Amino acid sequence: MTTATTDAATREQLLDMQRRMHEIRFFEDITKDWFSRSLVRGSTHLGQGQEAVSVGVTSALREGDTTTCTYRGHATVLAQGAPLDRAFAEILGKEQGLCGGKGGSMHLTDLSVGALGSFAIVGAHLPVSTGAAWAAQLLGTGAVSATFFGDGAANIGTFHEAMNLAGVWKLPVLFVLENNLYGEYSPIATTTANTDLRVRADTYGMPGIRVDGNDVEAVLEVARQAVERARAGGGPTLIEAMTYRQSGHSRSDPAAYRPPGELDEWLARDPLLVAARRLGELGVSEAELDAVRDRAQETVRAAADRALAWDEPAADRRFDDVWETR
Amino acid sequence: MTTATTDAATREQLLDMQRRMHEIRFFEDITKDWFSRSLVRGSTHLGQGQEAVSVGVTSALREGDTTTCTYRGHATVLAQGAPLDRAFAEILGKEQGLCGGKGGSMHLTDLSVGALGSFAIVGAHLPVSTGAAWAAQLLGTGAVSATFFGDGAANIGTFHEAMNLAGVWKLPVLFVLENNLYGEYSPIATTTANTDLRVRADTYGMPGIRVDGNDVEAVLEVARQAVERARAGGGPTLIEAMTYRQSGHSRSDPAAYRPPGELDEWLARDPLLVAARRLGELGVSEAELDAVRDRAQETVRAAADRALAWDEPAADRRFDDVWETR
Amino acid sequence: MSTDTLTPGLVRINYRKVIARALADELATDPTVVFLGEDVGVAGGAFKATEGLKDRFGDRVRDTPISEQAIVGTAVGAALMGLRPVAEIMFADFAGVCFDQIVNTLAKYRYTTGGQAKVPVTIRMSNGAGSGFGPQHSQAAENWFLNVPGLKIVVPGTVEDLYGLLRSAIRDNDPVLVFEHKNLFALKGEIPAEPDDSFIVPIGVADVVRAGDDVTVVATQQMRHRAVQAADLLTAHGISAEVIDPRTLVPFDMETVRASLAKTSRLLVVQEGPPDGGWGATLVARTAAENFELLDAPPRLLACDPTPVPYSGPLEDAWLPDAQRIADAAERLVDY
Amino acid sequence: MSTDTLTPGLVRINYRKVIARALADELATDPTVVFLGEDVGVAGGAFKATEGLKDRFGDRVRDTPISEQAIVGTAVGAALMGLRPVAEIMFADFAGVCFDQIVNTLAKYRYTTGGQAKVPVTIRMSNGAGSGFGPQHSQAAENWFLNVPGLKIVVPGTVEDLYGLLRSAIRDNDPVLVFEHKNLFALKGEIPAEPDDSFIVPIGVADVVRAGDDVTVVATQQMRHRAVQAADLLTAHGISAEVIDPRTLVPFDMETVRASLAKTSRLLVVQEGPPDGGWGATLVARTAAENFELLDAPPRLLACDPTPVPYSGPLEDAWLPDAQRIADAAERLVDY
Ligand SMILES: Cc1ncc(C[n+]2csc(CCOP(=O)(O)OP(=O)(O)O)c2C)c(N)n1
Ligand SMILES: Cc1ncc(C[n+]2csc(CCOP(=O)(O)OP(=O)(O)O)c2C)c(N)n1
Ligand SMILES: [Mg+2]
Ligand SMILES: [Mg+2]
Repeated sequence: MTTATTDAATREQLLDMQRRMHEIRFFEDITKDWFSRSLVRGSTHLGQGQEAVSVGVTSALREGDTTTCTYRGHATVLAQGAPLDRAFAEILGKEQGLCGGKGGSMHLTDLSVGALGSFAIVGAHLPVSTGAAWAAQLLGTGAVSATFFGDGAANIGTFHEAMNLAGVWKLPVLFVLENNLYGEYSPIATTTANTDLRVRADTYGMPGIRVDGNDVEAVLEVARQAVERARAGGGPTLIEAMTYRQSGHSRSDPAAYRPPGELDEWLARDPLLVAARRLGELGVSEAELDAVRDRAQETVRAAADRALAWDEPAADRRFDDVWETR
Repeated sequence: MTTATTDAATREQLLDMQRRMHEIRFFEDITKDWFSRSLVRGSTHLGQGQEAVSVGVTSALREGDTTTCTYRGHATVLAQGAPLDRAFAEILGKEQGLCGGKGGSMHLTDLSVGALGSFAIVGAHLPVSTGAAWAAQLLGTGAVSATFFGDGAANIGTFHEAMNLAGVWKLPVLFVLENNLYGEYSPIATTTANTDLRVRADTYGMPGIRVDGNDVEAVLEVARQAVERARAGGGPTLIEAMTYRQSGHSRSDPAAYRPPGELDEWLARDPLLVAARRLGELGVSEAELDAVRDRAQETVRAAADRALAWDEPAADRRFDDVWETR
Repeated sequence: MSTDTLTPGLVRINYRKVIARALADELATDPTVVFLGEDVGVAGGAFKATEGLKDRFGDRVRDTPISEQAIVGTAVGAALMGLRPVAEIMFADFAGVCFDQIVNTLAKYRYTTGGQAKVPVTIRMSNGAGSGFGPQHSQAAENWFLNVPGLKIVVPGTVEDLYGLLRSAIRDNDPVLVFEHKNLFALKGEIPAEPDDSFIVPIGVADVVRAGDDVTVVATQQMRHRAVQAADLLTAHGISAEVIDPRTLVPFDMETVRASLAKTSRLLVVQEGPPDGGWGATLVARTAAENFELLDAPPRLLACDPTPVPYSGPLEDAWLPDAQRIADAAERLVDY
Repeated sequence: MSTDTLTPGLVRINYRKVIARALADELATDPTVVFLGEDVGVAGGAFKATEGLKDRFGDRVRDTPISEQAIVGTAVGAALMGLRPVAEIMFADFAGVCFDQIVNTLAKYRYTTGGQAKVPVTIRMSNGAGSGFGPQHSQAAENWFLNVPGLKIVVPGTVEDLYGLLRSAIRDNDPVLVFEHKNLFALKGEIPAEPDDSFIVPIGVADVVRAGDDVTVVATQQMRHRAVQAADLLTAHGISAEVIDPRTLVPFDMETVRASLAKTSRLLVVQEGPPDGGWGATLVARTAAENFELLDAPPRLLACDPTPVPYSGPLEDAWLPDAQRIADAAERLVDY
């Protein structure tokens, strides 16, 4: 594991990352509540416990850089800068939702901030980020693409194809593997021949780095290095962030398959706690930390309230946006 | 490169393998001639120069073992024991063809000898061999599946999925990568991030062995080890056989993209020459070797003549074999 | 559909749970049946539709990596060696990922090999809209496979049909795609308490769900139930609708439809999914060509809108034809 | 089709070679156009249909690994960033391998994001039977995509249409699938010697290839040419057939067909590929529903047999409707 260095993030930056992690956590608390009360149909996939990966990586990005992510994508899309209220509204299927209510929880997208999309088909987004990176390379924009996916996704064909293509074309991509130890319910060792996923990077001619995915500073640091490499034309990097999904796979999953004690161990390493401890070392007081948290909660609640007040789309909006011209 | 040992094949076995390589070579000479004279429609893909891979690997198999291969599959299907005349007849689209003329050159199949199929979609057959191996594992037959594919196919999704599945289920599969340095026309380095394909085996938890694919004894030896491992429950092996496609990709390709001298170097290492030299060392006379070759030519010519004499299918045979019942 | 008082020898079970029963009955009957898919074993399936099978049948039930191409290809290979694999593709939308394996490998194997290969593979997939799963988890993907000879396609709309057709599919020597509509998961029905072959439903036979004289309404799965509701609405207007559930799309039971049209002379096909290229258009076209002289009104397809499936409730609800729209369309045909 | 004497300002070129011309003209016109695919660059394409582009346009033309999913996905990602990618899938049959990327990613991107995303991707694929390529290299795969809103689908049947529609496709802001029929590769036609926008063919506009009064024959690509031959045969029987080439399948130019039926009252659709789930059945169904009162005979679909494409010459020849069968079917409609 790479360890975080003091240089890697200033106190301010870490405080800011802590704020964003709190916002994402509260965002998903409310989402969870809505789903458990059947205020919303369909399914949702919470990433609580994994916030440091998205917040750390996107903190290494600059304007013009892009992300793609999965159905478990609230964190990435929010970390990349999508507005809380319109993200909530999308989950609620509201007209003001990021996607006008057409996509829902699994498809949060905000092109205006470079959040190119959340994908409900495992692995489908990896080549999309490859393509965004190809455009950056051709146009010489210096932009970098980060694509977030799970340990289970590492076994699907698109992973292989996108990694190889990015490797041979030396594309500016960060492949961010959020290794949370499980596919839906299957522990990684039952589905993956060699569970040391980082070594796969070798076969695609790129560096593979494993990092503590619950330590936002550590994630930021490896992401910065990968971004620098990518911008300099050095090609892609595989970042394997070790982390843990604190809830079940989706709304209906109690996660009974987890060995006893596992969750507790990881809760003790909750990214919010890790960052708080570090901030304490850097001289930030408990009171200051509480204030950050409370402000985040406030912000998120207000956003949720706005979203709840917005209208559902008129039924005939369903005909829009299929084709631009027809 | 693994070197061949004297123990690896008896003189008789090597002579027999040489005979089969000759037959395959002559088979493709005639096929090439038919296509160049437009006696046959569509396309064909010759594997001349690569015969030692199929002959070596199938010589390590026993009854009940199976193969799958590509559109460039004449060698594998014949080496596995399909009759020459009915293989010719299939290419000619005759009623007596292995597939009744429905498949053609790219689909030679003879289930009766365990040649499960030739596939025209790159990579599509790898999981089929995985499945045959799964059946063997479940039924406890001890059977082994060998699947032949190219260096280019190593970049497609099914390769990844099949290798990982075979690795994690410890299936008795030989993944035989015929590395002939090119996809259709693209040199491997232009399409493949890390051209050391053997190392991919690591990521799938299986051994990866590189072998001189033009040395039939060497191929037999590594195949035997892999087969033994597989039968004993040790799981799959990736065999990377380094070889060379002496003709172009398909009937219409003059292969102008090859650097000067490359073909000549490989012709000097033609598998028939390599085996002949070795047989000479083992005391087989020139005259004996010529006789093997001439008999092979005779056999193949007679088979071609039989095939040419057979009838084309009646047009309404096209309705058969879609469903068993309907 | 079933009544509230339980018939002796039968058990009441829902559409989701009957899946495990059908699978168990076939696994128990035929030792060559095997079952593979993502999280189908230890976890009992993403919808908990296959609970208990791993415990009972051990190695014959296998959890796979997230590798749909490998899942289908592995099923094909195992079938060639004498097994009868059932593969689960969790959502039918994911058939896109393994479309090549289904269409180019599985469907054509028998033909390409001139009849050498028998490939008794069953692929189970959950299809359909109405539950708020959004554009990539709600498709009526059965419409993707109609132009691909070599497959059989079944679309059970009741518990009894799902039980009986899934068992038929597994016994069939041809590849069969079984679409399980996830918006019917809670639907109840009755099946025998003990395995009983007389409850097997043959592939290729339609069900006349409700007899009628004025208009023939053909619909599957959730549309079948809405068609029955529409028939109730129509009764109030003095219109007698015959509702036919084909249950199998390939091969299609044209004879039952023809017999109905001989009475009604009017055809309304209600199809989930966009209109073009679906089984509804195919049925209308076949009817127009083969039974033109029976028709007193234009044969009509009522499908969903030509858009992806929207997520938001009001949009998705409007996208799916409801009983009122079905009744209106039928009434217009009768008034033609 | 073109004459033997060359019109001034035009060049004579075949269907295969016009592909590079159309691509070159768009690459030259618009610096955001890029082109990727297997062996399309240095080698000039598997069919030598893209020769010279790599030399002329350098990095904007890229050879890819054999990774169709990555090819399509990469095109989508590049499109999101402002490029206009053209992706080649060598044989349309291989669309099976990247079906998910086309159907679930590309087709739905705009919709799923509520109109945020514009995805001007063109996918070129060679389709069709008649050249002895066997079951996995001969399919009319355009029929796989009809039930997928969000795509446009063009099926040019002449050199001029291929040139004009391919250029339109690249300029279009929606995803367009362009099917190039490989059995037409040798067909000759005339296009402008210099790029000329007046030769661009709009998407969604049918072509009345031959005017007639007695029966409307709708056909694309090689079937269009056979339909014209059939029209010649019919003339000898005193039957005047109108031949319409829709050229675009989605969106479909119903208006041109309707106008023709207003004259002829008889519809014959000739479609390559198996009958079910294809554009032919869709057109027959739409016609039956929308133009029932115009019809004096059952609208008829003449398709290939419901089987995969067989390899052997006599089988494949019989599988594809020829001019005689088309003429016979048209005559039966006129005699109805
Ligand atoms: C192609 C495809 N197959 C299966 C699924 C169903 N599915 C959704 S999430 C998931 C598990 C993914 O695991 P992982 O990649 O580790 O990501 P995580 O959910 O743990 O974040 C599966 C199998 C899907 N959405 N797409
Ligand atoms: C999915 C798919 N993509 C592309 C092709 C076209 N194609 C046929 S052979 C070939 C090259 C394969 O190269 P390799 O795997 O090295 O095998 P080789 O032909 O050298 O034996 C390609 C691209 C195909 N048949 N299937
Ligand atoms: Mg995971
Ligand atoms: Mg090769």
